[in-house]
Formats: sequence, structure tokens, C-alpha cells
Amino acid sequence: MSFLIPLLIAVPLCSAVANYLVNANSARWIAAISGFIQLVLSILIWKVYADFRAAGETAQFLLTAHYSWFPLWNINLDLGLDGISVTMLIMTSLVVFSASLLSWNVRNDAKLFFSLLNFLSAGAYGFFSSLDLFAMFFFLELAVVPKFLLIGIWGSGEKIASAMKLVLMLMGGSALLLTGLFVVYYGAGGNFSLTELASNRLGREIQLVAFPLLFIGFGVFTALFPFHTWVPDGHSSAPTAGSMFLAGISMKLGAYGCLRVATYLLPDAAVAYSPYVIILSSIAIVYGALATLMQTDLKYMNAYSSISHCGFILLGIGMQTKASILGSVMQMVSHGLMTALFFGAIGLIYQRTHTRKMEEMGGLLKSIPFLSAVFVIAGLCSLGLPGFSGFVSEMTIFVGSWEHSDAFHRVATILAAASIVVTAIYILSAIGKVIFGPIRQASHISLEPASFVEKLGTGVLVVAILFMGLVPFWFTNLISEDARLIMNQFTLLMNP
Amino acid sequence: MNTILGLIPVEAFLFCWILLILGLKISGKNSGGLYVNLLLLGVLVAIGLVAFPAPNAQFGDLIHVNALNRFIRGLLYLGTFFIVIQSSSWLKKHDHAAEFSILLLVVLSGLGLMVSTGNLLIFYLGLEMASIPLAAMASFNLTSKMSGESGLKLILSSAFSSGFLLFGISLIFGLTGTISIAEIPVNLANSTLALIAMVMIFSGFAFKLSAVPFHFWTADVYQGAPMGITAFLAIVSKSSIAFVFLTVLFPILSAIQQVWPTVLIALILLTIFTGNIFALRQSSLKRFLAFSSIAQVGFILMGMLVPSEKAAVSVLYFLVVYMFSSICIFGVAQWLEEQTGKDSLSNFKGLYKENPFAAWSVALGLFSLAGIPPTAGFFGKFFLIGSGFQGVSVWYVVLVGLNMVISLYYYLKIVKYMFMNEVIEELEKPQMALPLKISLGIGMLAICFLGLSNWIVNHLSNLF
Amino acid sequence: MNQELLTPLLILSAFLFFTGVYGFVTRRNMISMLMSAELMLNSANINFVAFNKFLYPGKLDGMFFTLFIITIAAAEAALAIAIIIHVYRQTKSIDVKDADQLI
Amino acid sequence: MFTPATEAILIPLIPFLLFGIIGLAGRRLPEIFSAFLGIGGILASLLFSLHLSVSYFSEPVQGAFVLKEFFSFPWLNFSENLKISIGLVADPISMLMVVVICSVSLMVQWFSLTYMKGEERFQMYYAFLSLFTGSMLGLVLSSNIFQMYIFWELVGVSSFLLIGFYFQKPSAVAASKKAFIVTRFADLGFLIGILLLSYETQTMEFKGILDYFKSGNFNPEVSGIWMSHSLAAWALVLIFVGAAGKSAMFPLHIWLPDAMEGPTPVSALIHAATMVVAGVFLVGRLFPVYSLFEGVMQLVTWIGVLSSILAAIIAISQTDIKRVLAYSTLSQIGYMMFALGVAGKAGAEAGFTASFFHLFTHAFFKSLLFLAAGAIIHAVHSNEVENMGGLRKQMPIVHWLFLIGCLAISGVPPFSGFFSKEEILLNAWKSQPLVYGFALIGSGLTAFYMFRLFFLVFYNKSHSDVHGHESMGLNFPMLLLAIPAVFAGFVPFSSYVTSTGLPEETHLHLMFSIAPVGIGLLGIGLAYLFYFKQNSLPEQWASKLSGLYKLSRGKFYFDELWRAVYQIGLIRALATPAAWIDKNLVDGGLRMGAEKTLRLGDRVKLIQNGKLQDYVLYFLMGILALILLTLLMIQS
Repeated sequence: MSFLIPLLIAVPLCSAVANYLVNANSARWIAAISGFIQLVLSILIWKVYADFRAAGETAQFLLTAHYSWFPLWNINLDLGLDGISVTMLIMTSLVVFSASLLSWNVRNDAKLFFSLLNFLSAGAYGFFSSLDLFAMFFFLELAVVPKFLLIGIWGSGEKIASAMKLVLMLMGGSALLLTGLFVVYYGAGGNFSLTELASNRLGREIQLVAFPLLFIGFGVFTALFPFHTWVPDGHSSAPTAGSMFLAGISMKLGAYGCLRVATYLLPDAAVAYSPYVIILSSIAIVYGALATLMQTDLKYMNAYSSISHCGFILLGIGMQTKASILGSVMQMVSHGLMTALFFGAIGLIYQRTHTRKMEEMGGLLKSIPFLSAVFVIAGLCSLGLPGFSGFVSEMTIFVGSWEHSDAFHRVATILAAASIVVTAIYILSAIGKVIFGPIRQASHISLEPASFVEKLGTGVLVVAILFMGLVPFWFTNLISEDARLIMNQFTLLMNP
Repeated sequence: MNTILGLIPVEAFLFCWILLILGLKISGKNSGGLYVNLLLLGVLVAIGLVAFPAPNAQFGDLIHVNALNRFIRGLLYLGTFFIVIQSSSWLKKHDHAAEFSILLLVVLSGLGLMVSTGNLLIFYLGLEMASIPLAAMASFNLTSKMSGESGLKLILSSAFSSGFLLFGISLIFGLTGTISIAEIPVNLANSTLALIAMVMIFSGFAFKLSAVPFHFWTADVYQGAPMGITAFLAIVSKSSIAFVFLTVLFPILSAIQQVWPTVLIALILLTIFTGNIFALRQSSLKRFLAFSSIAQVGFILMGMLVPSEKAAVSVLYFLVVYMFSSICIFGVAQWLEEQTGKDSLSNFKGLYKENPFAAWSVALGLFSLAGIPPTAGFFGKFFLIGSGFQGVSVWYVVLVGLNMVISLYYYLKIVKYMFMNEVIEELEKPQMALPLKISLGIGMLAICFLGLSNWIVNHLSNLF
Repeated sequence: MNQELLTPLLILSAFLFFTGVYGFVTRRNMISMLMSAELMLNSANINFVAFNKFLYPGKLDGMFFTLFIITIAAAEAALAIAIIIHVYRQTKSIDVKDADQLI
Repeated sequence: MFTPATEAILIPLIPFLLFGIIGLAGRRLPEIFSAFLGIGGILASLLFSLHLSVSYFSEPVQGAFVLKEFFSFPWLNFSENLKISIGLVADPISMLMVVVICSVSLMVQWFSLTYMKGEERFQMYYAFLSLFTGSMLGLVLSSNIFQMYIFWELVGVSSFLLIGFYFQKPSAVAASKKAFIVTRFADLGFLIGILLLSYETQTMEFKGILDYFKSGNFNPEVSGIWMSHSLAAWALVLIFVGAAGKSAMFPLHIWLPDAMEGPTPVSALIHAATMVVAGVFLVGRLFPVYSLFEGVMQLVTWIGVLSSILAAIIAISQTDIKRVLAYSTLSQIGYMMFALGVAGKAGAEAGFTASFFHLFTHAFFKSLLFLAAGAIIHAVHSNEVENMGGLRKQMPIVHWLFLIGCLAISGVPPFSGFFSKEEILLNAWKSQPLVYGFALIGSGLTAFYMFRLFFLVFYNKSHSDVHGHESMGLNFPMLLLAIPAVFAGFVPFSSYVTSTGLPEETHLHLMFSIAPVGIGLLGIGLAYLFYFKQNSLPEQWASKLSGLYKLSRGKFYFDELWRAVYQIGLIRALATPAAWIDKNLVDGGLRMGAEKTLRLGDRVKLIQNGKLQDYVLYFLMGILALILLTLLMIQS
């Protein structure tokens, strides 16, 4: 079964090449089919994984595949999955599938567009399934520059400046990451293997140096305050699929790295630095939510709210209890799906109304009921309504954070919880302005209804969000053992 | 056949070839195409001779022939081959194609000597054999003022730097009584004089390598010289010096090893930063490439911080990558310059719409130089930074990394020009000649697969 | 051998070297600059010869080096003068300050 | 045929499924069909819930009605012992609530059949009603405090959707937003309260929480003290904040009057009978815990008293028929709340029974009143009493039904409100006479403003231009509701619902009733004087009491206060600076860095000036610097 992961990475890569070689119309079909295959594959992977676990397989990572890459450097292409990465793969494939469908109407060099999109998803799959720090870094970087082209060519507004800012900031993060990786590498006597690094704990001094580099490096990707400023511009300038990918997947790459590399491998430092992590993420949560209140552009609104929501992920990681880590993994998945849906809905609405300014819209529920409903669902998920995924993940983070009984952690938790009130305010204001109310422009009275492809693309995500919101135990069963292993690193620390 | 001629069959062949071309020229043949083809054939044979497996051998301590320097020679010749293909349309029209061919072959044999040296004398000989004809070639656009000035600046400043280099070597000789590279470190005692001598030698190298602050000639010479020569200077000449730096200077410098990394990292940061900052706002294409290549030199020097097998492999690997990346860019740049007659970055505007192949070639080359996966440049930079990592403090490396951000800015600016800007003036012939296309295609394939597949790195690590 | 002669010779060569450097930096005339560069090369020659003669009389390395330097310097000078003439034809000036088109 | 567990599952599940079916089918479903689906579903739920409660109340365990868990399965595991289980429980108050919710919902849906006829989003209306009913049923049956929070939010959102049903009306949109945000704000307290409480008890099951405090494990010293109260007490306060938000207690009440923007049947269901009493239900559910904390009970009491009095005063001067009813709802919930509060005192435990008794009767007569108001609005097409008057002739049946509602709420025997209010007052008297005093005044005010409304609508000046008509589709559900509104008081409530679960005898103190009934009649009399016929008395008294009148008219300026808090506290003090900082400092700093770098690039270009000799000088300087640097480093 070890061929499954390489296959999953290869499918989008082949599709990327194929997309570029055919004409535009075939390209979108290829992209959609490849998206579907990816979805099926990732679900198959989950099935196989679950079967292994059910059969009592206890190894931390399953479905492993090992290829020697640079023996001189002791670099290997190690692939393998635990529950956390399985969920990430499924999330990624869902978003990619939906993004390919929602880009059905891309004009202007559609083949390059879909090619880049598939390229990005290959990077994401590779990142989530790598067990070697170099391979992780490779796949992470792989997903940086195509974004520049995606935003710069098919974006809107100040697209080139935004694309530049995004790529440069992410690259800055990568620079820190690169350094941090080498600190780890040499600290461990020349080893990039995740599993080996986890079992042979690095010295405390080395950890203290490496942690800030790695955490900030990955943190830039996931909008760690104050390195978040690429988020609003980048997301809002990107084309629909670009925003979906950026907010849905790309930000999770960073979060996953913060968890899997920075926290898991460097537990001593993670404990030592956890107050800073908590402070920064609390700031991101509250400040992001407050800044969102002042936005008038829908995409900016969702972008700022992503800063706030991703703050939850980092908060959960910083809190370092089993429940909080569980919660932050769930939040990664939940936010990935939810924000992709939101951006998808916004993009489809923008396609029809030709404006993203909230005050220029109104009463869309009358003219495009389906898309409005999707918008409302995404909004309600974003504000943490029970029944949707956002609720379970945020609550798990809160409960996990609450296990610390000191004032500092409590205040941080309460601040984070308070932000969900602010979230409710801006989401409802947006819904009130855009979906409800009287129709403000004559041209908005009759708009083109959602096509079947668009309904399918958004529907997939809605179902996924509902599934996660209604059946969260499916998730916790899948990942709680892995969260426990991560926590083990901390307990070892407390009882040396 | 332990004679010097047996050791250097390439040089012998090149010498014969020079005579052949000279003879033809004297006999009054004046067709540019003939000489270009002869030149290409000559370089190709040279590559074949280098690639032909041969045992390691050496001639006293003067010349070593081993797998390693055969590899670098092959690389240099290959680069030359591509460059000649790419500038063949320029060269065919030139009245003095024969002279150009002769000069180039002389340079190649000089470089070949230089990289296989075991002795400072041969090193110096090869160096000058390579750089003096280059000055002549730099001023080969006989009608252009700039070209003349470029040659002038190259020859004068290189004479000046040779003065320092030689003075340094002479001091070393005085201190140790030997000019054999293997023996110098053994005999060299630590003294102020030795230190000054080494700095002098180093400055000579740094000049050729265009490390800051010895780099000032680079931009001017690059800008004035014909594009093919610029490419040659940037790719072949620089690679050979970097290689010699690794094999010649490194052992000598071992005397001051304890302070060396710190001094060098300061120089590296200065080099990368200067290269990047100057490249930010250039409008001339060649000047831009000059400064970006200066920044690349900084990265190459990262591999010189700590002597190790990894470092050496990293440097060599990067040279390979750097060659292919540059070829992808220079080829298109030259093609554009010939059509527009301008040496301007705005040549690239809207290129993707006119010729996607050319645009992808440049884009991949730029990504590779910027160190973006999956291009080979990513691996190259990763290894270089990694191999230099142990010698210095973490924060220097962070600074180096952050400089990659600045460089990415200007590389992406060109990508933006190509993919997102509208065409300014349409090209007369948007199609490329087949040889050029093939050379770019090979470059692109190499960029894409040299990192993903590991054979070249493995091959290199077997050379040591 | 008379070791005492070494020091004056080294002083001479150092003097020559810095004269060359000084000349190269200050002279406007390209030919003079070239001559200054030759001075620098020659100071190295003196060094080589002096070291070889007084310190390592059993070796020939320095002598050979000198021979090569002389040859190369000649080639260099020849080419440099050719280029200077070439530049002169175009700009009608051999003042180095006029050669600043490339910026 | 069905086990109790299946019945319990089906009760909330049927409406939820119907929400899914009607919502997904949308317009493809014929209007009438979707309505019948909704009504049929709720009828089934009602039958199940009746059967379930009858079987529950007929099988006391050792003579007491205890918390009975039907089933429970782990839904979300946080850690080894902390988890959310989804489960359903039965106890007296939840059985009571289930019956109330199902029956009122049935009547309301029936009523809506006529009332909402021809609305564009008719099907969605029924879908949302089903969603609400399902969530509310889930809320009262929850076995786990976190599960309750989940349904708590769901009823909030369905209320949001229903208030904003007329989505093209900006006021309705604003009202729905306000309702959701205010309750959400309060729910923050609830959430933190849950976290605090579950940290203390290490469980989220109601059973576990109640057992923890019952078993005497609780020790305030261990729990932690903050500002001289134990953390458990703070947890209860915070949970009460959530309850107060949902039940629209002062000062979180501001959303309820605005919520009247929704369709009137919705107001009858959500904002009169069911959702707004969820707060009371929550406190009642945790009553054994609350009663351990004297201070918290005082808070509950006085918030209740304050709400009941202030809302009554405001109701006097309102002119929108639905708003008057909304304030009266507020006031009545205040009664329920302080009845719970006073029940903390020994001897007044029956306050618990009284509170839920009042909840029970109030649900019927208040939804009756709302539906009647709906019928009137349906005829008059206006909410303002200005446009009504003299409707007695056009709408005789509604007139009588409205009168029944008014008499019930005013506490006139033998209508249902009399019995429940009586018991509240009695327990207030037993516990705190001061509370009793306020309650008495409140009851007089209630009678006054209700009859003010009654007279203004049905008597007073007459509008001949109103062509009022009645339809059986509207009247029949109201008639059915009028039956319990009249007779519910005769239910022997205390034999079923008590704080301990042990049935008690009901005593009626006829002597005690004199004061409340008297003051109620006094209020009715005054209203008759003022409003039965058009006269100048209201104006005269309004100018005499101008200060109080203005306060009442201006609703004590709570809306303005909250708007100021929102505008100044949140937008101006926090959000604007945050957005400014982000744009100008964080992002601005970055931009400035980038710009400075580019500027530097422009400037340094001049260093490379084309002069060979300058280059050489740099070369020399470089060598010098290198030599010095190396020497220095070697020295040190």
C-alpha cells in the first residue's frame, strides 16, 4: 500500500503537465477529473489507514515509503502518514476538487491556470505526508511561487503588488525556516528524519535556538502576528481558486509545520517559548477579529478573519495540552474547508455582481438564493455555530486551554473566546448587508443562478463541514492517538 | 606516457585546432559560418576528450589530471559550447569570427590549465592565458564605444589585480620557498607577513570572482561586452575561478583557518547584499545580470567557509546548476537583444504572449537562481548554505537567507514583465532558431531534473 | 651568499609596488596606468628573484616564475595598448576619466 | 410500540429531519405540502412527548421524580474524563417543557398556515420553524451542559433566521442581527461558565455536576477564590449571564422588543413561550447547585425583580402592540426568574415550582395573546395601536380571546395566571418581603398596561376604515390555546414539579390572594378609566409624570446605552485603532522597509560611477580592511 502516497502526489503533477499541453476546455475537464481522483485517493488512503489501525497496527506512521535522495547529506524522501496527516490530505483534496470546479469559468490561459493549481496541490500533499524535514521544506517551497503567477495573472485589484508581497513574505519565512532546519540538522549530527529526531531528543540549547526560527518561519505561512500582512492583500487579490488554496491549504501548511516540526521535535523549547506563542496568537485572534470589523470588502473581511481563525490554531499549539492540540488540528481542517467555501462563495458572487464592496450589494438572497445560502452557511460556520465544523474545533481548543488553571492561560482563553462575539458581529453585518436587505443595484435584480458545477463545488465543502460538525468523534478517534504521541514528548520532559 | 603532452591532450588538440583556423584565415577564407562551425566542433571534441575516461595522472607537481578536474573542464567546455550556439548568429555576421574562435580556444586551454594546476605558476599562467584574450573579446564589438571601454577596464583592472596576486605569491614563496600548492601549507608559519600575503592572493581571486569590494569592474565590463562574452564571463570564467578557489586557495588559507570563516562571512554578506541592492534598480539587462551574478558569488563563497566533502560537492553542484540556469537566461536575453537592439530589462515585457517557450526558459532560469523548488537552484542553495552553516553564527545565515528575499524580488520582477505585462514592441521574428531552442530545452530539462534526481550529486561525491 | 642584500631588495620591490599602485590610481593617462601596472608586476619579479637567490638558492621556482611573468606582462601590455588605441580611435582621448560611458 | 428512549430521540429528531427535507427541497415542494409536513411532524412529536411525559410521571422512583437518562454516547472526547456526550434525559421540568414546546409549536404552525399564506419563502419558513422546534426540544432534553450549549446556539440561530425572515426589510435585518449578537455576547459568559464549572467538577454531564455538588465534594478553598467568591460561584454567575441573555433579563433585554420584527407567529413561539424561557430552564436545571450559593441566588432574584418592574414600566407607554407584549413577556420572565431566586431560601423552596408553573401558564396565555395580536395585525396591516381601536365589532372572537389572555396575565381568578402568580408572590413573601412588594407593584402594572392595550385595540376610538375580518384558520388554533390559558391553573403542578423531585400538596391561600387580586383589579380599573373611551386623562398624567413618562417612552435609554458601548467601546476604541495599526504600523512598516530598500537601490547605483580609478581605490580599501580585520581577529 506504500504506493498510495506517491500516487497521490503524482496525480496532480501529471495533471499539471497534461493541463498545460492540451487546450483550455480539456484542461478544465482534466483538472476536475484529477481533482476527483485525488479526492477518491485520499479517501481510499484514509480507508486503508483506518483498516491498518483497526487491525492493531501501532506504528506511529503508516503507509510509509522510503526513497534515498541525497545520501551524502543523509536526505531521504520519506513518506508516511499518521492520523493528522490523513485528515490534512482529505481536507486538501476536498479544497482542490472544489477549487477546480469553481474555476470552471476561468478565462485567459486556463490551461496554465489549472496547471499551476495542480502543481500547488502536489506541493501540499507532499508536505503533509513527508517524514523528512528537507522533503517537507522542499514541498513547502514548491507551493510558493506558483502563487505569484496565479495571483499576478488572474487576480484582481492591486494584484501584482499583493502577489509580490505574499511571495516575498513567505520567502522570508522560508529563510528563517531554512536556518532553523540546519540548526536541527547539525544539532542532531546530520539528520533530517522526523522519526529519528523525535526519538533522539535534541539538546536544550539547540532547541532554544531552533524553535523561534522554525516557529516564526512556519508561522509566517499561517499568519502569525505580526507577520500576517500578506494575508489580506494576497487573499483578496487572488482569483477564487487562489484564495481558496491560499487560505484553505497554504495557511495550514504553516500550522502543520508549527505542530509537527517546531512543537513535536522541540518540546523543551516549545515549553519555554509557549508564553510568547500564546501572547502572539491571542493578539492575532483578537486583533484580527477587530480589524475585520472595519473591512468593507468581502474578501478582505474573510482574509482578516482568517488571521483570527488561524490564531486559534497557534493558540491551541501553544497551550500544549492534548485537547488543545486536538482542537488545533481540527481547526486546521475546519478552517481549511470553511474558509475555502467562504472564498468560493464570495468569488462566485463577485463573478455575478462585479463588486466586492458590501455597501454596493444587498438582497442577494432574492436574486441568487443558492449562493446566498452557501454564503450564510460559510458565515455561520465561521462564527462557530454548532453543527458546523468551526464550533467543535474552537470548543476543543477552549476546553484544552482551560486545563491550565493559572491566570495567564485563562485570560488568553477568555480573550480568544471573546473574539467569537466579535466574529458574530462582522459575519452578521456582512450577511445583513450582502444577503439581506433591499437590492441596491438594478443590475443585481436578476443574476445568473449557480450552475451545476458550481453547486457541486460548493456542495462538497458544505457536506464536509456539516459532516465534521455533526460527527466530530470520527475525527477525534482518528487523531487523538497522534495528539497523545505529541503530548508524550511533553510528559517525558516533565518526568525525565 | 608520462609527458606533459600526454597529460593535456585537450590543450594539444586545441592548439592544433587554433593552427587550423589560423591557416584557414590566412588562406583568405572569410565565411563566419565556417568558423562558427569549426569552433563548435572544436569545443565538442574537447568535451569528448575530457569525457573520455582516463586514469589519474600528474606531471610533477605542475599538473594534475584527475576525475575532478576533468569534470570541471567538461563543465566549462559544455558551457562554452552552449554559449557559442547561442551567440552563433551574432558571430556569423561578425567579420572577425576566425580571430574570435582562436581567442576563445586560447581561453579554453588557459582555463583547462588553470583548473588542473598543482602549482601556483601554472595557475598564474592559465589565469592570464584565460583573461588576456577575454579582454580582447570584450572589446569585440569594434564599432561600439562601450565595447572598447569594457575591454579597457577589464585589461587594466585585471593587470592591477594580477599585481597584487603576484606580489602575494612572491611573498608566500619567500616565506616557504615553494610554489607547490601541496607543500605551501606544510611550510607556512603563521606570521603577519603570511597573512598579508594571503589577503593579497585572496584579493586577486576575489577580483576574478567579483566578490565585493573587488567587484566594480564586473558591471561595466558585462554591460559593454558583447552578450556572448558577458555570458562567458559570468558562467565559464566565474565557475573556473570558483573551482580553483576551492582547490588552490583553500589549502593555502588553512593557515588562518581559525579566523577565516568570520572574515569570509562578512565578505559574503557584503557581497550578497551589495549584489542584491545594486540589482534592485537596474534597467540595463546586462548590468542586472552582473549584479545578480555577484549575489550568486556570495552564495558560492558560502561553500568555502568550512572545508569538507559536503562543501566541495555543494560548490561544484552549484556551479553546474548555475551554468544551466544562466544559459537559459542569457540565451533568451541575447536573442531578444539581437531583435530589439536594446540592452534593457523591458525587452522581457510580454514575452510570454509572444514566445512562451522563451518565457519559461527565462522563468525557470530565474527561479533556479532564486532558489525556488523544484528547480535545481533550490538544492544548490540549500546545500551551499548547509555546508557553510557550521562555520558561523546562526544569525549570519539568517541574514543570508533574508537576502534571498531581496533577490527574489528582482527575479520576480522579470517574471512579472514576462507574464503580466503587455508587449511593448512586437518582435520581428518571434520564433527561435532550432539550435538555440535545443540549447534552452536542455538547460530547462537540466534545471528541472538535476535536483529532483540525485545522480549528479552522487557522481560528484564519488569524485572526492 | 650575502644575506644582507635581501632587505634592500625587498624594500626596493615594495617601493616599486606602491609606486605602481600610486601611479595606477592617480595617473590620468591610460598608458601611464599601464606602465604603473607593469611596475607592480616587476616588483613581484624582484621579490621572486631575490627570494630565490638569497633564501632558496637550491631552487629555480622563483626564477621560472619571473620568466613567465615577464612574458605574460609583455602580452598583457601588447593587448592593453591595442585596446587603448582602439578606444582612442573612437573617443579621441586616452584620459581614463573619459572612459566612463558604462554606468 | 416505542421504547421511551426511541420516543425521546424521535421527539427532537422529527423536526430536525423535517428541517432537512423541507429546506433542501425548497421551492420544489408545494407550499401546502411543506406546511403539512411541518405540522404533521410536530403533531407526531407532541404525541410522543405526551406519551413520554405521562409514562415518566406515572413511574416515580421511590416516590420521587429523578433525572433519568435515556441514552448517551460520546460525541466529542476532549480528554480522558472530559467529553461531550450526546444524550437525552427526562426530569420533571424537561417533560414539562417538551409538552409546552410541542403544543405551542403545533398551534403556531397551524396558525401560520393562514397567516403566512402567499409569502414568497413559505417553505423556508416552515423549515426554520422545524429547525427551531427541534433545537428547542434538544435543548430541554440535553443530558450534558455542553450539549445544551450547542442547542442553545442553534435556537439562537433559528431565532435569527426567523426574525430576519422579511429579509428585505432593513429593520428586520437589524433586529435579527441584534438578537443574535446580544445573545451571543451573553453566551460567552455561558461558555466560560461551562469551562469553569466543568474544570471544577471534571464532568459536563448534568447528572455528574449535580452529584458532585450533592455529594459534598465541593470545597470553595480547593475550587479557588476570586474576589472573595469561589470559582464555582463565578461559574454560576457566568452561566446566569448566558441565561439572562437568552431570557432577555436587564440589561441584556434590548434584543427582545426589536425581535418583534419577525412574523408574529414566530414571536408567539420563540419570543413568548419557548426560547426566551430557556434561561429560566437553565437556572432551573442547575437549581440544586445554584441553591448552594446564597450570593448568586440574590443576583438572580434582583435581576429578575429589576426586569419585571422596568419592563412593566416601559410597557405602559409603548404604542406598538407587539412591543407591549414583548415587554410584558420580559416582565413575566422576570417573575419566573426571581421566583427561582427566592427559592434558594429555606421555606420558600416552592418558588421553584411556582416559577415553572408560571412558565407553563405563561406559555399558553402569552402565545394566545401574540397570536391574537397577529390576527389583528393581519387584519389591520399595522402594528401601531394608533391604527386600531374599536375592533371589537369587526373581530368579536379575537376580542374575547384577547380578553382571556389579558385576564390570565393580570392574575384574575380563575384564569391560569392567577394560580401561578399567586404562588410566586407567596414564596416571595416567605423569602424576602421586599421582593414581594416589588412583585405586587409589578402585578398591578401588568394589569394596567395589558388592559390599556386591550381597550385601545378593541374599544376607544373606532376606525371605520378598517375592514377587519376573521378567519377560522387563524381563530381555531387560538381557541385551542385559550383552553389551557383558562384552565391550566387547575393542574396540580406541585405534585409533579418540585425542586427536590418529591411531590407536594398544593395549598391555596385564599386570604393571601386578596392583595394581588385587588391590585390587579385596581390596575384594570385604572386602565378602564384612562383608555376605555377617548379622553384626555392619559395626556394629563403623562405631563404630570413627565420624567417617568419620558424614561418609559425612551425605554430607560438602554438601546442608546448599548449603541454607545458598541460604537465607542468596540468600534472606536478597539476596532478602528486595530485596523489603523494594521494598515499603518504593521503593514506600513513593512512597506516602508521595502520602499527604503528600493530607495537604497536607487542611491547606491551612483557609487558605481564608471571611473576605473575609483574602482581601484575601493579595491585597495577592501584589501586594507581585510588585512586589518584579520589581524585584529588574530590578536584577539
